[in-house]
Amino acid sequence: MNALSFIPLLLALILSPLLFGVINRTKALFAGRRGQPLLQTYYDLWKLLRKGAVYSRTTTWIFRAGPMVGLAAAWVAATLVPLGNFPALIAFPADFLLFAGLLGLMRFFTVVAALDTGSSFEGMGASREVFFSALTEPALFVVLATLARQTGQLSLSTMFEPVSGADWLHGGPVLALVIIALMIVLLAENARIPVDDPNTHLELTMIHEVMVLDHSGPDFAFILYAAALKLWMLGALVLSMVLPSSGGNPWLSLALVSGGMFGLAVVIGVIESVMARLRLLVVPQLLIGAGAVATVALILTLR
Amino acid sequence: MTWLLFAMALLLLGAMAVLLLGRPDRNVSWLGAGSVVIASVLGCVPVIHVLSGGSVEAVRVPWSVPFGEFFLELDPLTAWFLFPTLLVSALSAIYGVGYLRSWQGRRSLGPVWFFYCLLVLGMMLVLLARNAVLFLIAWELMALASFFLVTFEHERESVREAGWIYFVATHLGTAFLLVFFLLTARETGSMDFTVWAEKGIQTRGLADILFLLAIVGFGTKAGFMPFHVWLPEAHPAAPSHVSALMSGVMIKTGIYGLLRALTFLGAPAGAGATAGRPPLWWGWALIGIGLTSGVLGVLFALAQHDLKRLLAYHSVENIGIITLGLGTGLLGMSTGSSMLIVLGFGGGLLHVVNHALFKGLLFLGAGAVLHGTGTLEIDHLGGLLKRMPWTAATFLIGAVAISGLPPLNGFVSEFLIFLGAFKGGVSTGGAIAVPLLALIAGLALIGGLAAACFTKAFGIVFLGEPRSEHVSHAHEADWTMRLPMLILAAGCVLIGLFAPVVVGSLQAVLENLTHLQPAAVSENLAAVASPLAWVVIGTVAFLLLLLALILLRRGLLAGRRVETNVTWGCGYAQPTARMQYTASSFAQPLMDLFRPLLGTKKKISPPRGFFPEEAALKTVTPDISHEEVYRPVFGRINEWLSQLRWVQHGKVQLYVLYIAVTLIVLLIWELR
Amino acid sequence: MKHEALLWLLILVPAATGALALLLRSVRTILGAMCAGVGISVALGWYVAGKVLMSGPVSAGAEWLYLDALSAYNLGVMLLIYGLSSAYASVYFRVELREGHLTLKQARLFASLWCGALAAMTLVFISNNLGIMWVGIEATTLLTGFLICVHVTGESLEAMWKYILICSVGVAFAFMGTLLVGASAHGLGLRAPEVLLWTRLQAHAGSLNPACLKAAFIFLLVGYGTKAGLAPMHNWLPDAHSQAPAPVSAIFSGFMLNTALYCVMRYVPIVEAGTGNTGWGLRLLTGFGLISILVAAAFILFQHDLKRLLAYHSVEHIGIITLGVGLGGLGTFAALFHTLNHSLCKTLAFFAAGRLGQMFGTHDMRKLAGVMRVAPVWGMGLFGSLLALIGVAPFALFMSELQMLKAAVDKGAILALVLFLFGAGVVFVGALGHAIPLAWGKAASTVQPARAGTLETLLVVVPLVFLLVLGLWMPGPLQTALNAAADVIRHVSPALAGSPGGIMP
Amino acid sequence: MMTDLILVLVVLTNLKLLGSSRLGASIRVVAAQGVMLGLLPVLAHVHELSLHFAALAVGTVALKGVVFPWLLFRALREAEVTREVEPYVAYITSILIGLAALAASFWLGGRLPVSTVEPSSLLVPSALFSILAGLFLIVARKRAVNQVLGFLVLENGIYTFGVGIVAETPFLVELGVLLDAFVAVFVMGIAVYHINREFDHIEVDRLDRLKG
Repeated sequence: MNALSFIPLLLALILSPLLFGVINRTKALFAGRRGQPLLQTYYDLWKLLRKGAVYSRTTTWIFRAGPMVGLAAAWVAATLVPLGNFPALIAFPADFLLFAGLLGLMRFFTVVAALDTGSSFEGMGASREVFFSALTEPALFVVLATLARQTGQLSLSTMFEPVSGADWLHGGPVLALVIIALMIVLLAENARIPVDDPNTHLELTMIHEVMVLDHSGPDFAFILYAAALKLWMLGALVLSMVLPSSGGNPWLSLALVSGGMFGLAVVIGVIESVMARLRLLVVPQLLIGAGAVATVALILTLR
Repeated sequence: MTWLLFAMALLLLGAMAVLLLGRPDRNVSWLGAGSVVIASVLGCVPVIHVLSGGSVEAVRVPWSVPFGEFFLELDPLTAWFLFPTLLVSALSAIYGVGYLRSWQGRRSLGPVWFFYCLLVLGMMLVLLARNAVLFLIAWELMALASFFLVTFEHERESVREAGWIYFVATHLGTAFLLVFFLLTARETGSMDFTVWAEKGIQTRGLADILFLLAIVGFGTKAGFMPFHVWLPEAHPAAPSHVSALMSGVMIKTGIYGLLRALTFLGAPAGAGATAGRPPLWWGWALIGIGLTSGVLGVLFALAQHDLKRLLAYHSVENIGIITLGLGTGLLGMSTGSSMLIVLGFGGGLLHVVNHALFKGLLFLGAGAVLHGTGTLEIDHLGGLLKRMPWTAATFLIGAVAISGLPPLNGFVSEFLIFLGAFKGGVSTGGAIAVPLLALIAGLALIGGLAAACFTKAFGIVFLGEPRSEHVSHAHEADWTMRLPMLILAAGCVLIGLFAPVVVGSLQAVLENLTHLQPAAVSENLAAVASPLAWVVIGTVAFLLLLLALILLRRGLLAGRRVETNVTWGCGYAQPTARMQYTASSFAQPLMDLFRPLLGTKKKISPPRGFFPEEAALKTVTPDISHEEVYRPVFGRINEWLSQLRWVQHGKVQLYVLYIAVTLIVLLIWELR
Repeated sequence: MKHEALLWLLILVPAATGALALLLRSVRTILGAMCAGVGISVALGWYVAGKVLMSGPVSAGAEWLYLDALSAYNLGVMLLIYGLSSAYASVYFRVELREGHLTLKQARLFASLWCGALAAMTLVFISNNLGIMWVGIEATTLLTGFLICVHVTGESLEAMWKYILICSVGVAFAFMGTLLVGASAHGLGLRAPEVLLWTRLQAHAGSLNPACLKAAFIFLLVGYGTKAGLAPMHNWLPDAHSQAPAPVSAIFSGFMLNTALYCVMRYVPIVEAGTGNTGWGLRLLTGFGLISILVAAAFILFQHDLKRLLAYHSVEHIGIITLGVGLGGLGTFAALFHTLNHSLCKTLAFFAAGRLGQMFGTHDMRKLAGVMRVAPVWGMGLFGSLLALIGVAPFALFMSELQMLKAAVDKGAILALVLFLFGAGVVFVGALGHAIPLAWGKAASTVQPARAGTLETLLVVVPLVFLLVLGLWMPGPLQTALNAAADVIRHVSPALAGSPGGIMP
Repeated sequence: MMTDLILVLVVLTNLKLLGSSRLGASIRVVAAQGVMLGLLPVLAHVHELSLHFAALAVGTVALKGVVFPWLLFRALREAEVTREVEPYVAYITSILIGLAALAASFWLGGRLPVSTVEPSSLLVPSALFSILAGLFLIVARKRAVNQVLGFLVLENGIYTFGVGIVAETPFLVELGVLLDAFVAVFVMGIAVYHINREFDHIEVDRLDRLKG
């Protein structure tokens, strides 16, 4: 591995919080507001890290462990994710299993931490979280299987290489479907509209936000940062497929990816501005739909 | 081998001793447990020797029973299953000492330890036997002993019912095995497993029939859907250390039997030559069974309100996962792809061990909860972590492991199966790819649901506020019960951390099972060991980062104001325990989604009036195959046979008439 | 030679004891004398049987008495059962006496009939003349008829009436069959006294008249089958068993049925040879065996009376034995082995049922529950024997049934295999459903537990251990004995006889 | 010649039994049948009349002709019944069935290649017919006495058969038969007596407490 292979990791670690800023800006613009500064997330993190913490008497060490496990897992996962032309720091056959596993671990501990508070709201959020993730998990794996079949590769870095026009020519529909499915997975996993609304603070409607209600101070900072990383990672996967290949020129590709990521953030922002959050009962249909789309893609690869 | 013989002799002696000694109970417990532990230690010596590439050991003693021969053999396959058996047996035995203490005085503990020793002995014999008659005897001994253990608390109606269902199921399964063995014996003209393995079954049609017989016969013991009905009944009924033993290792004898059977059906021998290759549909069948058992198993687990019932259904799920591995391996056999064979069988075999570890751990944990609180109703528990920290910690490890999450052992075995499925699914054509891709999607779903189920189990039982009085007087288990849980938890972690090494240890058993060239096996194992090495690196990195974060957090919070308060409840000053989310409400969304599959019955009495006095919601999820398959079938047979009642309705004239008619009909028929 | 004397003694001793019992004045002495007499004949019988099994057949009284491996084996088992049952009878009736249910008259009646029945059954086994053999069966029927109603009640009378009537009809058929066998030998130039000697017929079996022989065998099968309790001629059996006192039920199931079945076995080689070894007779046996198994299974499912349940188990197991003989080859061996196992097991079961019945005052399994707690020893006896009866390993019955299945598979009799397994499965489900509550259910509070004495404990433990040992290890002598006996039925020439080649793989 | 005559008479008596409702009459008919059968061997073996046959004849006549009727009449007196009330099968039907059975017996007799001492084509069929008739009486009648009679007729049939092929059946066995028949009837008589005392009726169809 050379110096370049650290780029995706570094970008992820440094730039991921910026995504929230961009998204919020976009939404603000749509709403005709000035909106919060782009770097708001960084300010928040900094502020939270300097604060003390309040804990519920009900909670135990699980509650405190949750955020840290989540962040650690996110960090390790970040080393597996390629970015555009940059392969990931670590790449090995079926590394996506570890990737998915780490995200799962993150979720597991977020959920138990939420249950640790004994609050009905957080229980509700936890319940929904596991519900939706149980549905996104197969979708994600079918997507992976499709790509693996399409590219004959078994590592994120090689499966999600930028696609050339040729690929679009001979596998266009497959790629399109995969991207759609993956996009839905991304929105669901990161609790964005149309699955979840990170802005409202009406607990009953929320999933991710409500699970972390009781966290405060550094713990909450960890959570926030981990969430940003997760968004970045899945984003990076989607992006890597849509980006055109940049004949090996590092600077060009650097520009491409950083531009691309924020483009993606803008897209998300747009989606959130133009769409409303789906009713909870409809969400499963959306997620199963994602799985179905992915399956169609898979079947296309089978013929 | 001598070690093993010693071990078995010791078990027999121990059994007799506890039976004769009878009282005082305390010593009986120690005597029984002691003999099991020592026997296991003795037994482990040759097992490890064989697994580490030592030569296969055998002992043949003539046995004065028609067609019987006391023929034991310790080959790697046997050793692979024997290891977890011995380990879990010993640990459960230690646990049992503490667990059974509450019955001291109320009940003579002699019998329970007697049958415990016999059960362990039976399992050892089943794994070692190479003579059909000996195998069957051991198989039945195992069933009988476990039956008496399941019915330990026979004062309770439900326990008696469970015992009945269990014994009936296992015995009917044995009926299929009898036919399987006898047909094979007829074909090969011998009762000797080694001969069977050499000759194999050449006629295809017969092999297919035998395959099906083996699936039903061994599948009943292993708990394939829909032959699993006895599991959710028997495991909750049995004392927890017995549940751990049964669920952890006894049901694996079914898997072992299936593998052994495959070696007779000329399947593994044909991995190289096209001649003895199994037909594709065998692999399809196993993967189908695996998916059904896995998905339905975890769904029903999610629907349960009783902790041990939930765990029992998870055994069905994990047996499903193991079967997926075997199915992948069989597909490999059919296509002669050593990669699929190694990864499939390897993953399945490894999951056998892993499941033994974490399911044993979880059942022991459940036992500790029952022991401490006196209930297993998940919705009556909560906040136990504060009162039972050790149990909670180990249970958490078990929960993460069974959800197949890194860095623990569950992830490793599923990694193998997934990898095999991906490699196969990527490279090959439809006939192979389709089942493998289905496997991928299914296993992913299973994983997600399992995580959901165990966040529920752990979260509701151990976290939050106590939901009932039961918890208030809860107490942590004593060391005899804690130690085994700790050891098992350590096992889960270690296998996770030393995954590549562990995978390497599959070499011997895979060669023995699949008759592949050692080279073929080792290179495929190497091909999976290297990614696992990366996984381990990632794991280590994860742990280091975690440590760093812990230090960071401590540093940050040092000297700052860290206050404690009640959980923020949107304005409720005092959130009562009643307001918490319950297991049922936690699982409700998934349950609603899968209602068609589960057939959950709801009984709702909604709140009425302005000041509702009371409201209630009750959901029960009866086992689908029990309700839809067995009950109707048994009922049908029953009423069909009761048509015969009139035959014996008291009139002597009629009886004489039967005789006369029989005579005349026969005469006319035979002399016509 | 002295075997002659012994053979005569075998009949005389019990007969004499029976007569003696009528003269004695106290119940205890009567029971004592009875046990003593039975004990002596057991000793004698085992000695002779042992001799025969070691060193070939013996005969006496101008060949009218004859003991070969088959009869010796059956005689041995019968005496074993009789010995156990007599010991048990003394226990059982002492209790009756204590509770004042037993008068001197009844005791005398019982003891004399009991010994008389023994004499009659012995006659069946040691007589070479098929006619005399038949006389023995008939005598058994009539003597045991009264044993059913030692206590005269409506039910016991009804049972006795049905038993006498049905069995007399059956036995009459058996005689018809015997005559036909004689007729089939017409023209062989056998002198009148010889014509019914089994050994003679056996020697000339090849040249008997087939059609006549077939008719004869049908009559014999239906006739003796009635006595043996083969469905559909079994209907007297549950009534008689449920009404007779426990010791009597024990010998009914324990060996009277097998005695009748033995008579059928006697004819099998002759009929097979006479009908040109086409397996004609064996097919009939297989059919009756399967029907009995299935019918018994049906009735076991919905049975409430413990002793009736056991009776239907007898029907099932007699069916299994018949099936084994019908399968031939290894099946014959297994059938004879099963005879021993079943007799032991069923005797124990009836012992337990009897004592528990005395404690609970009923045989209704809806009231008879939790025996393991009320009376651990007898409870264990009952539960253990029930488990053994439904074929749970490692009891011996599992072994013999396993061998029988192997015989069926090797013979390719798949239909028989399937039906057998189905029947056995139904029996298992049904009987286990009865056995579990019986053992552990909630016992009525009115029942007073009774401590079991040493003798009673022995009566439970010995048979159980026996069954267990036989299930895990078959002694060499037993195996040779079984082979020798089986060879008589399989009609293997003396050269081969007794060689283990018959069954070992 | 004489044999045939007797056999025909036996057949007729059987039919009479099927048709009669009076128990007393039935008993007498059976007695008569017994006497005839007692004479049968003598007549069958006129040429080589031996002590054996004489004894057999005497014994038979004594038992079947005297003792059994006496026992049965005693039982009747005990039970104070004189007639069979509404049997399962009406008398006319019984006779028709009897005729059918007769035909069947002839068919079967033809099938059975039994060579009788005195070649009488009637012997085997009439024997079989007696057996069937006896069975029919047991099955179709309600009074215990009638069933004893049925059993006797059945025994008579077998006896007839035995006599027919007497050359092959040793003397001892025949005595055994007689003895058994005697004891059987004796036992049944006692049973009837007991039953009557216990239930004050001897209607067998009401003995159906034990079932299932």
